[in-house]
Amino acid sequence: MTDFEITPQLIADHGITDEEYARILELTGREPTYTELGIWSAMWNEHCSYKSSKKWLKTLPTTGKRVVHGPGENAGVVDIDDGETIIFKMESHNHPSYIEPYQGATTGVGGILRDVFTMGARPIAVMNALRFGDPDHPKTRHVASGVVAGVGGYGNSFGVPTVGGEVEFHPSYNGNCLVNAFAAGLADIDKIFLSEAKGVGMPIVYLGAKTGRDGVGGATMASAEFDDSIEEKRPTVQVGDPFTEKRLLEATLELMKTGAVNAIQDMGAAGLTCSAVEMGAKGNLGVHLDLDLVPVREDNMTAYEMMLSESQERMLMVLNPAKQAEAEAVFKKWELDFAVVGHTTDTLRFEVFHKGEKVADLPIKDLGDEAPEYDRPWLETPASIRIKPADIPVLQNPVEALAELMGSPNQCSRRWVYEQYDTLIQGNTKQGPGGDAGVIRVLDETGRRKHLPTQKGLAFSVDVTPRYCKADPFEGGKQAVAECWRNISATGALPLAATDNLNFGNPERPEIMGQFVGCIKGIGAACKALEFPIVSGNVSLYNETNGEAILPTPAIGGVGLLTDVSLAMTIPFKNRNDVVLLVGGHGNEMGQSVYLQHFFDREEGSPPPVDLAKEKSNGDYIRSIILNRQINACHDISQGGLGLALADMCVSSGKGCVVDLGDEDAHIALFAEDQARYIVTCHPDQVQSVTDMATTAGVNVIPLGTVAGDTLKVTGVGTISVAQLKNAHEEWFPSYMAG
Amino acid sequence: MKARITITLKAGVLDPQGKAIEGALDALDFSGINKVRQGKIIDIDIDAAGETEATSALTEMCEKLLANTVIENYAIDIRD
Amino acid sequence: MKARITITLKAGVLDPQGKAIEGALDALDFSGINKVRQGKIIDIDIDAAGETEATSALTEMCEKLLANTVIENYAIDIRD
Amino acid sequence: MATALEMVSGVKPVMVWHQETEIPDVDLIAIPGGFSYGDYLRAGAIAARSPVMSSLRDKAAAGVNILGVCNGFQILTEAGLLPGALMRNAGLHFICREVHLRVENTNSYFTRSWAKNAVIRCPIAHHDGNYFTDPDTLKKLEDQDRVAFRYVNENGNVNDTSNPNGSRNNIAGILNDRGNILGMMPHPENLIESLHGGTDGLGLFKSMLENVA
Ligand SMILES: Nc1ncnc2c1ncn2[C@@H]1O[C@H](COP(=O)(O)OP(=O)(O)O)[C@@H](O)[C@H]1O
Ligand SMILES: [Mg+2]
Repeated sequence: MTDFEITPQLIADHGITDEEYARILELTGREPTYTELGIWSAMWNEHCSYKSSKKWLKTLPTTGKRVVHGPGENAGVVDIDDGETIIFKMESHNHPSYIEPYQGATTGVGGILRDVFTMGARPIAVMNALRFGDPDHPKTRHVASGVVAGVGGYGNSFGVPTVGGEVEFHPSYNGNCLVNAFAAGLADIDKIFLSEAKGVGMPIVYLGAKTGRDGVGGATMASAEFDDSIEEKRPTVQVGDPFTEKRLLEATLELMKTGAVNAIQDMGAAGLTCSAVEMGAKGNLGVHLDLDLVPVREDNMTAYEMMLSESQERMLMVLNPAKQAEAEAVFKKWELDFAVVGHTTDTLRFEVFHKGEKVADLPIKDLGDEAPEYDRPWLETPASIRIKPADIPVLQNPVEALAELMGSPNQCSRRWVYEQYDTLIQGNTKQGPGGDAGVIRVLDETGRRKHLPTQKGLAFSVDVTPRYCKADPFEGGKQAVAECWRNISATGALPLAATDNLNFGNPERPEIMGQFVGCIKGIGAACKALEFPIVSGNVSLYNETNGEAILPTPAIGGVGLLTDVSLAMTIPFKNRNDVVLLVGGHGNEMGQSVYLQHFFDREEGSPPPVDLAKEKSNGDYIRSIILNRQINACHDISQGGLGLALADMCVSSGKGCVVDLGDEDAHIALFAEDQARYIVTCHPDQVQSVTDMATTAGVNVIPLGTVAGDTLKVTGVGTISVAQLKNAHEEWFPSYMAG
Repeated sequence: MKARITITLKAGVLDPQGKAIEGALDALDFSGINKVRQGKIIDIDIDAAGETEATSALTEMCEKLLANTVIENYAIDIRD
Repeated sequence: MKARITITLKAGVLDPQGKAIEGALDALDFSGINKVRQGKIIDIDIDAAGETEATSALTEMCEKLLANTVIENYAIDIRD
Repeated sequence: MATALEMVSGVKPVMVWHQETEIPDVDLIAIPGGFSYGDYLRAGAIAARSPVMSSLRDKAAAGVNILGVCNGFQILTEAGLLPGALMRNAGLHFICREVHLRVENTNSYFTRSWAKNAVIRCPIAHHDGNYFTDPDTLKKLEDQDRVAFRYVNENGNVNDTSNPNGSRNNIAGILNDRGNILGMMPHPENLIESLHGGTDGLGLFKSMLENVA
């Protein structure tokens, strides 16, 4: 093939700066070939190299007594006792989902599932955190419906239950939707597979689907090297194939049992390049690849295209040669490609051959290790001003206002979304979407019940409040972690560890970089205080259109452990006459509240600060009263405050309640978004012991009233029927989507 | 006026459905099959003053709704 | 040899997809649309001695797999 | 499904690979849910032509009991072992939710443990569950008491709002003429223990066990 001249334009099209290119020249020792330029650009782009974020990511707490593998592997690995681990990660597919919502979302889900089963884990739960533009923006409905269908289309067909997620609308996402997918899988602690290659001369094997031109960088198109048929060569959107992924899962897990796997790595962004370089570099080995052996599905693919293709459902493995026949038979059985495409060497070079020509010969360690790391200038976000409760406008009837809020785009039921997801497949769902956290029973690897006296469960939640992060990145970062931790605690599970998906605008703008730095510091502080280390994650930058950045959106996905899944607590009120208690006291933080935003169109003030010590003691208290079987319903208080939390408990149970706010100002007590709070209910006989325990633990518990009737009644303030709340809650989403 | 819109995947876009059909035909012992691609048709009965008007309305429909032009091509065929 | 198989729903079989498209076009303010039906096409590249052989092989494929004759009709069109 | 069968019967079911050509001698063959072949072309279409199907046909003809749930139901109709077809849901979306069913036929191998017209809860999770058949077949199904389950509201009434997917006559499950094959879209195996929040699905397994015992 004829190589292209490396022009400044071509370099710029690859997103490589002048300084970076100077360094590339030095490391290559000559001018790179076109294919090499592609390889450098893939390894050094933001997505693979984390060049803007690395410095700050290093500050996050990533270790703990249950952490088996933290960041750096395909996914984080956390010990859940009995020789078992939970392996999980979250990843974004924002940009592709805006271009082609259905396929962008499917391939996002597919990619994260692969990250998890590459390590030897069988996926047991997925979640998705979605953010769309203003409901009135002309693209929003189309993007939302395509994304939701795509998330479901892949997960349902693959056969993994969706147990939770988030959906939010805000104008800052008009030109940049967010699609963050989370996946978790189970593996025995002694059967975890890593990407570090071991030994010289080991065969490198290509597994899975064939390679096409999917997602080959925009740079190829811009460099206009098209000859005969532009249509043929055009970079294309990646299309997900869940059926192939399902076979890839089964084949991979079966393969791992044969002892054939020396190292394994899924092909994600910049597929073959990243996976081959990573396996070699980690093992201090060189890699020799022969592209003529790569299974392709299109004619005349160039080396450049093969190295950069992002075709889905593919893996790369270093093989234990003694097991080749056995390994190959497994892949044949599942009707997948299995091709030896190279081997490891002792040269520490990344050598790629195509049609008898050497198309790349690069220092393999430098591709990763020497990637630029920037200390980008950042501007601290100006401090936001706390709004005093006295300055908050009063609503005539704050109780009736609850119906309006329950029916608003961001607070209404997400049923329209999650009913499109299979939440029950695998038969282990204790609680699907709609609770504080999803809860899954843990079965052993054979899919049969462990004959233990109790069955374990895992709880999953994903959270962030971007408005808070914008107003105060540090407190917002803390809050995202705290809310996730709280949601897990509200089911009775012990939060173990978390993954993050940091979605921000352009890091080259100091104010955006300042948001990033502030959020990371907040996340770090909270993770440390709550003993909730970050074990994996993903950074998505440059989420902006026409200079308009998205709200800073660091989504936190967390996992918690329940030693007895039958104790998992739920939101709905259970029995009439149960006593309703407020844990954590009345609040008065109204800055950035849903109340101000929705009723007065004001996104203002400082967000509620997070007192991490209080968060911890209140959460620990909640967990103990759940595990002691002292309470029978629990819901955390987050956006919308006490009022919305009570309304949720009414709507989910169909039962009303009568509560008394004492001397509090009703609109403040109902809508303040102070953190570290929960509502619980218990039998009247349990009130004494619940409050005694609170006193001992130093937790503020206030009896509010009782479960009663068919209305939500706030004594002396107002009443609204549960039916009205329910109708409002269920109405908005389906009618909006129907157009 | 009756029209048929034919929507096909662009060349190079992965077609898992076509692939699966190919595999199934193969398993059923049909031989000599080189390539299968799946697409869809939409038959629309539309009131229009003439062919030109119909075509222009249908083109707009394809662009706005019926085809996903990121990955699909469409063709319009006025039938009577 | 290239062939296109067109699969359409039998008359009398309800077509939820067609109905939905009709509704969506309506919501986009397209007027004069009387009826929408959706179907699919399968493009097959097949080795065959001649048109007759191709048609007979394709007919068998339709009967055995490609169409569900409880609800669908099919038509075979040899293109070159 | 395998876990459910094992839990209820205490016997571990034998798994059969789709490429195999012989199904062993058993009391019951269950074709579970899940997507087969990604449900490309039509739901269940490709699986219905896999090698194992000819043995399944023989077993069906020999009177062995066959249960198809969700994708299993789709496969059985595609294979012609049950009449009709399962089309895309009327609302076009995948639907995962709990519905109510009325048990219509209570003298089959699969349904005999229930009381006539019992109303039960049961989850559904499918994209193509919209049961269609021509008017003659529909009449025959009704006349011969071969509708096993119907979608109803919680009071047991058949109406449009209790029909989640557009199925003719709110049909959720049907029997073949001989009564040894049941196909149903809902998932009773996902409501058989306290973890699932109910045990209404056990009736199916109890019915089948009565016969094994
Ligand atoms: N995209 C989604 N996928 C699945 N479940 C979702 C999704 N969005 C929201 N949910 C579920 O809807 C419920 C309400 O969501 P949210 O208000 O964000 O919960 P919380 O305030 O407890 O974090 C939760 O149970 C959540 O898991
Ligand atoms: Mg919550």
